[in-house]
Parts: sequence; structure tokens; C-alpha cells
Amino acid sequence: MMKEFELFVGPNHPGVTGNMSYHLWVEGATIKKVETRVGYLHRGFEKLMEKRIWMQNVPLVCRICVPEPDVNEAAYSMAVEDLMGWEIPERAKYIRTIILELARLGAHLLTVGGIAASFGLYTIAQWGVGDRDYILDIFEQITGARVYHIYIWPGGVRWDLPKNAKELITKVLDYLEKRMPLYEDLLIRNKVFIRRAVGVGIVPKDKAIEWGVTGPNLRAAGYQLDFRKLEPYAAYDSVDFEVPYYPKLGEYEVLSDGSDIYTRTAIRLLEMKQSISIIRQALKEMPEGDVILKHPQWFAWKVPAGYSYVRVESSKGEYGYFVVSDGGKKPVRVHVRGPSYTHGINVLERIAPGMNIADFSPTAISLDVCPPDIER
Amino acid sequence: MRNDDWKKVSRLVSKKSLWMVHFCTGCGAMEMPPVMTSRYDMERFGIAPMATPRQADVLLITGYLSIKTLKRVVQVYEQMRDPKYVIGFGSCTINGGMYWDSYNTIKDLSKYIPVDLYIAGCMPRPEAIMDAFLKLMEMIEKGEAIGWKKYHKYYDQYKRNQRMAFSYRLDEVQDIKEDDAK
Amino acid sequence: MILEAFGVMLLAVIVVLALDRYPRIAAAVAIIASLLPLFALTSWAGIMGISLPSFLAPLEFESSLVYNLGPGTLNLAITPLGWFFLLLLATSFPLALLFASSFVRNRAGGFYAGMLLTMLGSFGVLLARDALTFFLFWEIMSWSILAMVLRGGDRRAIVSYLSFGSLSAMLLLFGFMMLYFKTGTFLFGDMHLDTSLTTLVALSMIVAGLAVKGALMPLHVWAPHVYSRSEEPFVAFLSGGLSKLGYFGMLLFMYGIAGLSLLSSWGTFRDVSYFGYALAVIGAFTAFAGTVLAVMQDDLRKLLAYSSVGQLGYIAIGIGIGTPLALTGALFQALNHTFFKAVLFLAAGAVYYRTGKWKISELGGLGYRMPFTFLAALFAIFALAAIPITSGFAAKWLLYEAAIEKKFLFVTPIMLIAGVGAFLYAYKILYGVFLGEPRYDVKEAPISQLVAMWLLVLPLVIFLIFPGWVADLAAPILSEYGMQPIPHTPYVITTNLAAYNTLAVIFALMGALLVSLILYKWKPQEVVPHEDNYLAGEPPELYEYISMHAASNYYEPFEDVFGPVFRRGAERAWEIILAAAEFLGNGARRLYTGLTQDYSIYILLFFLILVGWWLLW
Amino acid sequence: MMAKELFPDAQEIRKGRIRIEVEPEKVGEIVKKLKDNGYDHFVMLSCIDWINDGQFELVYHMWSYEYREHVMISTRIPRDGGSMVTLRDLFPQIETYEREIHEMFGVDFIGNPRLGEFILEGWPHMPPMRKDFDTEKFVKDFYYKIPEVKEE
Amino acid sequence: MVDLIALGEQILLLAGMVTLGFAIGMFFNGFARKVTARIHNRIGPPIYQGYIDVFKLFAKKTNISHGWIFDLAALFSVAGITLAFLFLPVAGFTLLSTEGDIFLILYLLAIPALGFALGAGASGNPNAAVGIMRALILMLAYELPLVMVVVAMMIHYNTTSLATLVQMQSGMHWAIFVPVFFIGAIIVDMALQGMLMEKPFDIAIAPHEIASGPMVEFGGKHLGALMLYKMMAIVVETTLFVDLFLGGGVVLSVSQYGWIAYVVNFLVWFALITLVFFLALLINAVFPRFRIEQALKFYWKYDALAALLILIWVFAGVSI
Repeated sequence: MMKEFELFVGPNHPGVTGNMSYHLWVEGATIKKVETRVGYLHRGFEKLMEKRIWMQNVPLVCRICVPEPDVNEAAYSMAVEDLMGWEIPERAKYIRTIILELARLGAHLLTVGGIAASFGLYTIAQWGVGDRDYILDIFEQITGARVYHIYIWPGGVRWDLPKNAKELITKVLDYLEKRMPLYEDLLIRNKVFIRRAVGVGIVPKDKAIEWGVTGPNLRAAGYQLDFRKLEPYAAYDSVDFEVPYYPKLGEYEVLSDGSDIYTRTAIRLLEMKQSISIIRQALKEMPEGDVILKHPQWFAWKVPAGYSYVRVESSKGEYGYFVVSDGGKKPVRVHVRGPSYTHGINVLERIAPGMNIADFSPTAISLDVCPPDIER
Repeated sequence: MRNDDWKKVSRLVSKKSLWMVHFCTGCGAMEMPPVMTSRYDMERFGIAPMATPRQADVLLITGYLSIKTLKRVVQVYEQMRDPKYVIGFGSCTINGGMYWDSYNTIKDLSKYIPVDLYIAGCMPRPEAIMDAFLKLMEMIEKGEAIGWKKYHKYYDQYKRNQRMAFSYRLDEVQDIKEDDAK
Repeated sequence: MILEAFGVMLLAVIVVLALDRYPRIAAAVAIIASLLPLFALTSWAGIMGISLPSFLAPLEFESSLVYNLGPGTLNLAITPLGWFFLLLLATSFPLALLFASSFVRNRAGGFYAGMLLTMLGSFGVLLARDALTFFLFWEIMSWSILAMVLRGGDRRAIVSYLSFGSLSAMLLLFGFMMLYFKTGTFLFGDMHLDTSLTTLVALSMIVAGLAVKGALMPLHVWAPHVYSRSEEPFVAFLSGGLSKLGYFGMLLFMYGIAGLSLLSSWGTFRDVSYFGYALAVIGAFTAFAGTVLAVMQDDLRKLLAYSSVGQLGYIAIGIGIGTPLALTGALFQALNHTFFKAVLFLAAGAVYYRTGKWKISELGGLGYRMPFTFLAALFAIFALAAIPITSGFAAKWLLYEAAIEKKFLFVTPIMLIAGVGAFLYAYKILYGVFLGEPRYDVKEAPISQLVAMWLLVLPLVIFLIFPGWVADLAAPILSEYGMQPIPHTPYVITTNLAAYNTLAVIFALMGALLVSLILYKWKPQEVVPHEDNYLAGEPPELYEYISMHAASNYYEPFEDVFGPVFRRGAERAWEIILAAAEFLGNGARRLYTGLTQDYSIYILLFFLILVGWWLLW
Repeated sequence: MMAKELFPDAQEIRKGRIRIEVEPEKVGEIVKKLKDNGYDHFVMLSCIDWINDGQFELVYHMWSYEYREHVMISTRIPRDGGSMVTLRDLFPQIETYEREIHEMFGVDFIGNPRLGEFILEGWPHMPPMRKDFDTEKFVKDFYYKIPEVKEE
Repeated sequence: MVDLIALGEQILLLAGMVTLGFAIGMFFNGFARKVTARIHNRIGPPIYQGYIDVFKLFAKKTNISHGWIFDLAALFSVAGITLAFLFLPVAGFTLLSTEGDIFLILYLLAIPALGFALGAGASGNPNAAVGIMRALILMLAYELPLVMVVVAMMIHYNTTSLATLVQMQSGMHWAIFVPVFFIGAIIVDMALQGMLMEKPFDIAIAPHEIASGPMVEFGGKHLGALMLYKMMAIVVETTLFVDLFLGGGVVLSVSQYGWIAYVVNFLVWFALITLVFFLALLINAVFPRFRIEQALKFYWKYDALAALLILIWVFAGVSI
């Protein structure tokens, strides 16, 4: 007779983000075993991309990660540019930086809200998503769409920023900066939140790199590693920013040995501040000029044969595009490396046994598992 | 009060309390948080998310459905209690949309479960979602949202299509008959 | 008739032993013999001021008897206190036997013989009017319990029962001896105790000896082991009936022989004697600790055993407080506990009879399969948890009122919180055994078992409606101790703090139930199978089997908080006891051969020695 | 030591991108060696279907935070009945990638116990990521042929 | 002979008060959602949303059940909470509260909880079982400080009857104005937060952890009954608080002012329970939820310790 009972967390469950499932075996209140079930969102992107020409894939790739679609566009475009040997205009680089950082801000607001909601603090979730709408407004002004922008193209960005972009963005950034103390007081300095989040959901530090943890989760484990610094793309080598990592948590108290939900939340809040500063700098230093390469025949590109791997630091971690071309009109293979692939499956399946069920959903959400980039 | 009047009153009141299942089937779920929060605030109309299908009235199919999810959606739909309504979200539920040639997503949702209302677009804007809910309320009031009745009436056909989809084979129906014969 | 009754019961013991291979006939003989105490009870109803129709009292029993047995005399007489406790024992005993008639198959003769001997012993204890008679019957009862424990064959149970049983006997004997040297008589009626220290020590020893049987902490250690390793009908009687004899003894010695003024002469605290106060504090501690330990058990019998310990603690509190209100509450609690705990143990037995499992985590979903067992158990659990739709509430309420009246600031919250703790383990039984995933496809329990359970439920219903009747029964007992009975009518009990009207509760409940029934019957419904359940959308047909019963380690967060304190404490206590037992009985250890025949010979030898010593002395 | 020093025949595609082509048997050894030499981040495992050559190309991507260098270890196995020894003991995420590639391409990884259904459920046809699986034709033959629900 | 007319009047009064209680409970549902929405920067549902929701749930065309034990939940939860309401002094009306006392109410409150637990357990869903486990442990947790303060009060006022207590507090001699019971009120308010299952103690229904816990399998009329129970429970529990510390909302004596007193008392009582509930909602909005063992430790360590001080104070006061 089985002592454990089986609990399905997802797909129809408030405790998961998106459409995925964790199959838990629980005894009492302790998780004994976890299996991550994915594939609910499998659309066969990689197959579809092989059937489409290079340009047609741009609107497709952004659908891989919904909360932060721009990293996909950027990575795909950069991979194509890499194979083509293009150098994009300076101004386009700055615009890409602004777009990517705005996307990061939005994604972090959503994640921090999600972490708070998983602990039952819906106020933060409501405020976070509400504030994120202002960022979506900027996107709408710049790109014409709220969620899927299709703005970053191989060769630059589709069109220049609108004339009032600077005022628009600055206004929202000012507003967000004004709101940050509220989030801090209600979330990161909330005594109950600290009790719930400190020392919970720990990814072992010595295993973090071996298990393939990247992004804020890796930085929460005490590594100052950020692909924006390690392999600068867009205009990240020209702007000045800090990479927050454990134990350098700035104005937040260091309460734990790191790598727990609390630290991951703190890192995300700090990164939001850095993003705001990056956008301000980029807006200030942005040169004038073209925003896209003049290249004819959008639909008749032939990309030289070769292998290219391009990575982008997304709000969740390393987002990589492995693109293989045989010199034809269509790619031979596009393989996407989503950060959630390791976070959601390897890491969670290993750290969850022995955890209380109450802590499971917050842990999964604080690892920022986004199912569509697992199964694509 | 006559029975018809009673039904009318019941519909008039019930439309103001639509509880939806917390089930993000696809990327359309991305626009649900904004709809729930300060700018759009659909709780104004009595719409609230609910954890389990037993408690809910509305099933939102937020975007494309892979076959694997379709199984869960059917399970959830059947666990919901009448009257229940389905809103198809985005182009993918109408004809496959972006994924018209994908081997793993269904192309027309209404072949598998009855859909009361579609929202066009990829992705539909929050305003469109709000509008859809208001339209659904109107339909409920007029007694036009009868998807659940259709499901009871054409249950065999829906089941047949679901079986085909689940097995990725058109001849599934025959297979079952052969198995029965054996 | 008393002697004849003893004679017939002894005869029946021999007969059932002879009928070892015919369990049904043995059961019939035992049940017929077990009716004798019941007839004695009805025949003596007059002393409680109850007049029964004559067909209920077919046999005439004399109300007192002095019988010369060679050098000694048996002094027997019925008292109101004895009658009250006889009511508990004599009614639950035949029902336990009735349950056993289908439950016990293995060596049934020995079982019925042992059962009859325990009843014989307790009958004598309840009637005894002098210390030696009391002790003789007490030992008959104790040793026949040992015989029943031996049938279970569990080493821990035997060792703990033997060590605690002999401790109890020793304490009692010393106490009686000291009282004898002080007063020069064994007769209860002639004992005029003074306020000397010797009396205090003697009385303490006697109460401690009795507390062993009443499973008061820290003398409870034997109870969980014995309760969880013996046959259920016997345990039902042991926990329900025999454990009350300890409290009978306490009432007898503390209030019947010593008296309230004597107890108070050793000092009082807010009008409660220190002696009683200590007992109340121990009782409160027992109630709380027993409850916490019960919550942590996975074995159904152990859970019920610890629950017994906890519930018996309430009786000790009532006896300790010693006001008319408290004593009535204690008597009421004793009455309730007898019936609901008997039902629960029998229901556990019925579940075991059908499934062969004791562990809560291995059971599940029997509510729909064994609905009548479930309902009986449900009602008993409601009584145990003192839900006001059973008589269980009235008893606890009386005790709370008594404690508040005497301003027991620290005992009352502990009692109340132990009452809440009872909800926890009550729900553990309900969920783990009767609700949740249906795992067994079994039939309802046999009719004899159902009848036994439901007849035991009956008093819980009767005294729900008429809690005043218990106060009526308590009145003669209280007047013997020179106390005023509490003001009451059949439905309303009034204290100087508040009143409790059962009729109001019942009628309001019925009205509310009626309204909600209409509300509930408004719309049609369909019953879905267990598999059609919320699994976060996962279709169950994709899985061969989905384990959905969460009963294993159910209160894990609770155990994480309390476990380290209590489990370690309990383990250490057990180690000390084992060490002491092994140290004391190092020589006797060789006697433990593990063979039942040997043990029976020891018992026989002990009896011969005991009887011989008593005759020659 | 950097990859260039460890494997002199490695080919540098561009700055920070090294590509090594090896026999399937040697992959385990090389991955281990790189892991021990500072290439501690296993990025991913890709599979490319070279249908004209009749081969699958497995690409093991590794990254060194220390040298800021990305190494792709390429190996080719036959397309039909090709198999590979699992490397799940070296990096845990390899196990997951192997599960995916097994399902999507039909490559057998010897020694991986968790191969089986991962993303798809009840897929009865050829592994879908193979080039000879025509998704458009499948959609036309299957999804478009599922009958509409006829209302009377 | 029984005075049938008086009896009928009494029954009518009780039925009317119960109906009013449910109506107020449903109002509180909309009120709570409105307040929460305001904190979230939203407009929120109309204030009468609770009535609509309950109506809709009872108007569902089909309902499912997991057997007769499952159905008991609906019956016992509504009946039990009604019973608890009837034995409370409400807004100057004694109702049946002279026929029982505080202990009866504490135990009556367990009827709907256990009945509901019975139904949730019968559904066989592990989420429900875990939720009930948490609810019961939470009950054990918050009852300790609650009963400690209640016992202290009962001993101080030398009564256990709430009706008497309310009477003793009349003329604005509210217990909350006694300094020590002011602290007691804070302690009980914290316990009330657990009783109302508002954050940080909404552990039993935590949607992110166990998908709304005990309610997972409840839908349609069963959920409707459950919501009625929850809504009425708010009224009962806040009224208990008001009866204990705020004199039951009685400000005018009936003998002096006649029917005006009834109206004024009713309005004051309503304002007070709304205030108490509003406080709970504010706390609810700014805290995440505890884990269950943290809640247990919180109540038994801090809350109970403070309650112990009150006990000691009363202890000293009594022995003098």
C-alpha cells in the first residue's frame, strides 16, 4: 500500500504559471518525489521554423516566451546577423537595449507579483501587473502592439522610436521608481514574507552551475555572472550598470545563506532598479542615425552556411538560439535553449523532495519557470 | 411566477456572476492578469477566477490547444456544471492561426467542444476580452449561450472527434469497433 | 442472590472454558451469565429512587451481605455510587460479549472466561464494603485482565501491565495496611480517619494505586500498549468499563471514606483542597498530553488508547475539584466515556474484522461500504469531541462550569484546548478510516456487531435529551457526601454562572436542519464516482491508479511542533519503566517463557497463594 | 586550459565560439575533459537532421564562465537506428535533452532510464522533428479531415 | 398551557434575525471584495455581489455529489452556523443566548467546521484533506489565546453567559475600556483573524498551494451552502468579538427608550461588526500567509504568552 498520495499541481491549478504540471508524491505535508510534466504547450516551433523562410520566422519566435517575447526576437535576429556577418547601426543597438530592458522590467514585475501571490499577498501581484501595463503602453506607442511586438528584426529594429519616446519612457520610469519603495515595504521587508521566504527553496550553491542554473537564480546563489557583461550584445558594453548578486543585496538585508526565495526576489527587485538606470543611460547616450540596415529582398535572403549560437540574458536566465544554415532560404535547424528547461525540470525535481507542499509553488514561481520555453 | 419568468430572472442575475476556471491553456493567458487588475478590472462585472472546474462557469481557452492540453480541457469541461460557457481566445482557436501547419495543435476548437464565443486576434487586447465578456452576458440574458446544451445533444459527435484527436488518427472510431468485435 | 450470582458466573467460567471449541455456544452461555449483574442493577434501582416495572427486575437481590468465609468475611453492600458504576459496567458488558460472539474465533473459551472473571471481579469491587474484600476482588479483576493481555501475546503490553499492575496492587495494599494500623478496622463504615500525615500518605497511595487503573499520567504507560494489543471487545470493556473502577475507587476513598472536610484539613486553595487541586492539575495535564499523543498515532487502537487517557483525565479533574457541579460532571463524563469509547473500539474492531488492518494510513473510504458502522462511530466521535448534538457536551460543560466557578484559571484553558485537540484526532479517525479514497470492497459488519454498537449509542442519545437524568442519578451520591445536588430539570441544567438548555439546542438544530434541507433539496444532483475528481485537469484514465488517500502522517506539521517534546518524553518514560521492570524482575525474567500455559500456571499459583494467605490470616 | 589548447584541431568559428568534430565514442571523454577544465556550464544538446547525408548531428554545447568561451562538440551518428551513450551522469540536464531528442528524432540513448513520452502524448507516427515528417501534409490529412459537428 | 402566540412570536423573531444575519453575511462578501479591490487600486464588484453569487450557485442546473456523506457538509455547515448565531446575543436581542453560554457557542462553532470537514473528506480529494488538516491545526492554534482571554474574562465577570456579560457591560461599561481587557481584545482580534481565515491565516484554503483546499470538489448548491456558511461565520465571529469586548453594541437601554433603543442598538452593532471585519480586511491585504506550523507557533508563543499575562493579572486580582 502506497504511503504517499499523489497531488497534481497543474495544468489547471493556481499554483503554476502557464500551462504545465508537477506531479507530486506527498506524505503528510512533505514532498517525496516530483516529476515535471511538460508538453502542454508544444507547438513544434522548431519544426515550423524549418518550413518558413528566414524572415517569416521573426513573428514566430516571439511567441516562444510570452512574458518576455523580445528576447526571442533579439536572439534570433542576432543569430541571423551573426551568420550574415552584419554589423547593425549604433542607434539600433541602443533601441534594442531599451526594448530589452523594458521587457525585463515587465517580466520582473510579473514574476515578483507572482511570487507575492503564491504566498497570498495579492496586493503586490495586483499592483505589479497594474504597473506593468504602463510598460505595455510604451510598447504600444513604440511598436504598435502590447504583447508580441515583432520590432527587433535581423539588421536592426523595424522603425525608429517616436519623437516623444524619451518623455514617455522617462515618465513611466519616474513612476516606477516612485512605486519601488512600496513594493519593498510590503514585500521584501514584510515580516511574514521574510518568515516564509528565507531559507526556503534552496538551490545548492555548489551545484548551481553544474545543474545549468542561469540568470537571477544563479546570481542569488552567489555568482556575479551575467551574459550582458560576459558577452555583451546590443549596447550593453556602452552603458554602465551593476550586476546585483548575493551577498551584495544593496539596501536589502542579507538574511539567509542565499539561493532561497527571499534572495531571488531581492535580486529581481535590484535588477529592476538597474534596468531603470540602463534605460535612462541609453536614452541619454543614444546616437542619431539609421535604425536598420538597408538590405533589399526581405523574402529572398540566403543565409551563408554555418553554425551560430547566440545568447541573451533574459529576465529568467540564459536564452540561447542555435541556428544552423546550409546556405538556403530556410534554416536547417533552429534550436532554442530556454532557461526554464533546466530550472523547471532538473533543478526543481532535485530540490523539491523534502520540501513542505506549502513551499512548492512559491519555489517554482521564484525560479521563474515559464513553460513555453521548455517545450516550444 | 411562471417557469419562463423564473428562468429569465435566473439568467438575468446569473450573468452578473461569471466565474472562470484558472486554466491557462496558451499564451492568451498573458492578457488575463491585466484584465484582472487596476486598468481593466473585470471584477466590476462579477467575473472572478476560480481554482477548480467544479466551482466555475466559464472556461477560457486562451489560445492554441495542443492535443495533450485538449485532453485536460475536455476533462475540465466535463467536470464543470451546467450552465457552462466556453470562450475561444485568439485566432488559434478559430483556425489554427499562427500554427496552421503545426502537427500538435488543433485547428478548430468547435470540433471538440462547443464554443459560445470567439475573440479574434493574436493576441486579443484586454478591451476585446472585456467586450467578449459583455457580449457573453448579453447572450446569457437572451438565452443564446447554449453551448452546454449542444454538448449534451451532440455528445457522440464531440466524443468521436475528441477520440480521433487524442489518438492522432482518423480511423480511431473503426479501431474501437474492431476491438469490441474481438 | 449475590452469592448465587457469583457462583453462577464462576460456573459459567468453567463451562465456557470447556466449550472452547464451540465459540457460539460459549458466547451464548457467557451472555446469559453476563445478564446477572444487569438484573442486580435493576433489582437495586430503588436505592437511586427509580422504580422500574417488575419485568425489568426479574431477580431479587439483597442489598447487603456479610458472608463468613472461614477466617475472613466478605462485606458486600450496594451504595448509590456502586450502583452508578454498575450501571456503566453491567450495560456495556453484555454488549461487548455480543460483539465478541462474531468477532472472537480463536480460543474463544479462554476469552469468555477471562471476560466473565473481570466482570465478576469488578462486580465485587463495586459492592465491597471493606478493604480486604475490595482488594480481593480488585486482584481478581486485575489478574484476569492480565490473562486477557497474555492472549494478545505482546511483550511490551505484558511487561508494562505486569509492572504497573503490581505497582498498583502494592500501593493499594500498603495504603490499606496503613489505614488499618491507624483505625484498627478494614470496614469502610468504621474507618474514622484523622488528619495525621499517615492518613494523607495512605490516602495518596491508595489514590495513586487506583490512578494506575484510571490511566492517569504518568501512570498511564501500560494503557496504550495493552489497549492496542488485545482483542477489541475486551478493550472496549476495559477502556469503557474497567478503567472507571479507578475513579470509582477515588470517589469512594476521597469523598465516601475520607470526606471533603478531611481533605480540606490539609490545606485549601480557593476552597479546593490541595489534595484535590493536585489531582485536578494532574488530570488536566493528562487530558492535554493524552490528546496530543493521540493526534500523533497512526495505529487506530493506539489513537483510541491515548484518547481514552485524555478523556479519563477530565474525570480526574472533576473529582479533584470536588464541588457538586464537578462531581456531577465527572460522573457524567464517566458515563459518556464508557459508551462512546466502547462504540469506537467496537467500530475499530468491526473495521478490522472486515479489512484486517489497524493502521489508519492503510484504511480509507469505508464510510460508504460500512454505513451503519460509520454512523455509529460518527455519533460516538461527536460525543468524544463534545459536539453539542450528543450528550458528550453536557459532561464537559459541567466540568468547565465547575472549573470557572472555582476560578481554575490555568486548568480551564488546558481543558478547553484539550477539547479542541480532540477534534483533531476525531477527524483523523473519520478521514483516515471512513472517508477518502475507497480502497476496500467490503461488506457491512455482521449484525451482532452492529446491534452491539447501536445499543451502546443509545445512551448517548438519551442523555443528550435528558442531561438532567444524570444529575438525578448523581443526587443520591452527592447527598451521601453531604452535598446539595445541582439545580436541574430533565432538559435544563443551571449553574450560578449560566444555564444549558438541551431542548433549545435540539429544536433550534432541527429548525436549522429543516431549512437547510429544503435549501439543499431544491436542486437535483447526480453522484459521481470517486475517480471523477479534481486532479488539476489530469484525466484519471491516463493513469492506472492514482493514490489519493492523505492519511499517512496526517498531522505532520503538528507533529513537527509537538513531536520532539512528547514523543521523546514518552520514549524516555518507557525506557525507564522497562529498565525498572527488568531490574526488579531480573529473576522473574526467566519465568517469561512466552508459553500461555506457563503463564496460566503462574496465575493459578498466585491465586492459590493469595487465597491461602487470606484464608489463613 | 582553454579548449584550443586542449584540442588543437578545434575550429574557431568566431571569437568565443569553438567547434570540435569528433567520433561518437569520444564525446563522453571530451565533455568530461572540458568539464574538468573550466567548461562548467553545459548549455544544451542539439540534434540536426542531415537527411541528405543520412545522418544525425548531435551538438553538445558547453560554456566556460572563466574563459568566456563556447564550445560545440559535434558528432554524427547514422540516421537509421543510430544510438548514443547517455552522458546523464556528467550534467543532469543532459538527461532531459536526451529525452527530448529521443522523442523528437528517435535517437536512442543507451543507459538513460527516463526515455519515453516527454512532450508528446500518445504520438503514433514518425518522430516529428525528422525532416521526412511533413507536418503540412499531416495537418491536411488529419486535422482538416476531422468532421465538423453537424447540427440538425 | 404553552402560550402559543408568544412562542410563535419568538420563532418569528428568531427566523427574522437569522435571515437578517445571512443577509448581512452576504453583504459582507461584497463589502470584503470591494475593500480589497480598493486597496488593489481597482473599482471592484458591486457591493451586492455576494447575493448574486449565492443566487447563481443555487441556480446551477446540475450538481454533483460524492455520496450522502458529502451532502452532510451542506446540511451541517448551514445548520451549525445558524445554531451558533441563535445562541449569541445579537444587537441587544438575546435570542436563545440565555439558554447556553460561551462554551456552548465555542462548541457550536465546531459543528459546521466538522460537518464541512466531513464533506470535504468524503470527496476523497487529497487537496481537501490537506486543507482540512490545516484548518483543524489552525483551530487548535487560535483557540488557545482565545480561550485564555475568555476564561480570564469569565472569571473576572463571574459569569459564563454571554447574555449576562452583555448586560454587565451595558451603560458603556465595555470590557475594552478595562486596560487589561484592551490587551485581551487585541489578542482575541488576532485569534479572530485566524477564525475568519483571513491572511496571514488563510492557510486552509491557500489556492496556490492546494487549489482552494477543502472546497475543491464543491460546486453549485454545495458551494452555495458553503458560501452561506462562510458569510454567516463572519457575522457570528465578529459578533462574538463585539459581545465580548464591545458590550454587544448595546448603547441604549430598552426599558428607557423603547423601540428606538432596538433600532439604535442594531445600527451600533452593525457598525461595530463592520468595523471589526474591516480591520481584519486591512490586515488581510498587507500580509502573505503563514505556513501552518508558523501559525501554530505564532499563536502559541506570542499570542498565548500575552494572554498568559492577562490570566496572571486576573489571578492576582482574584486571590486578593
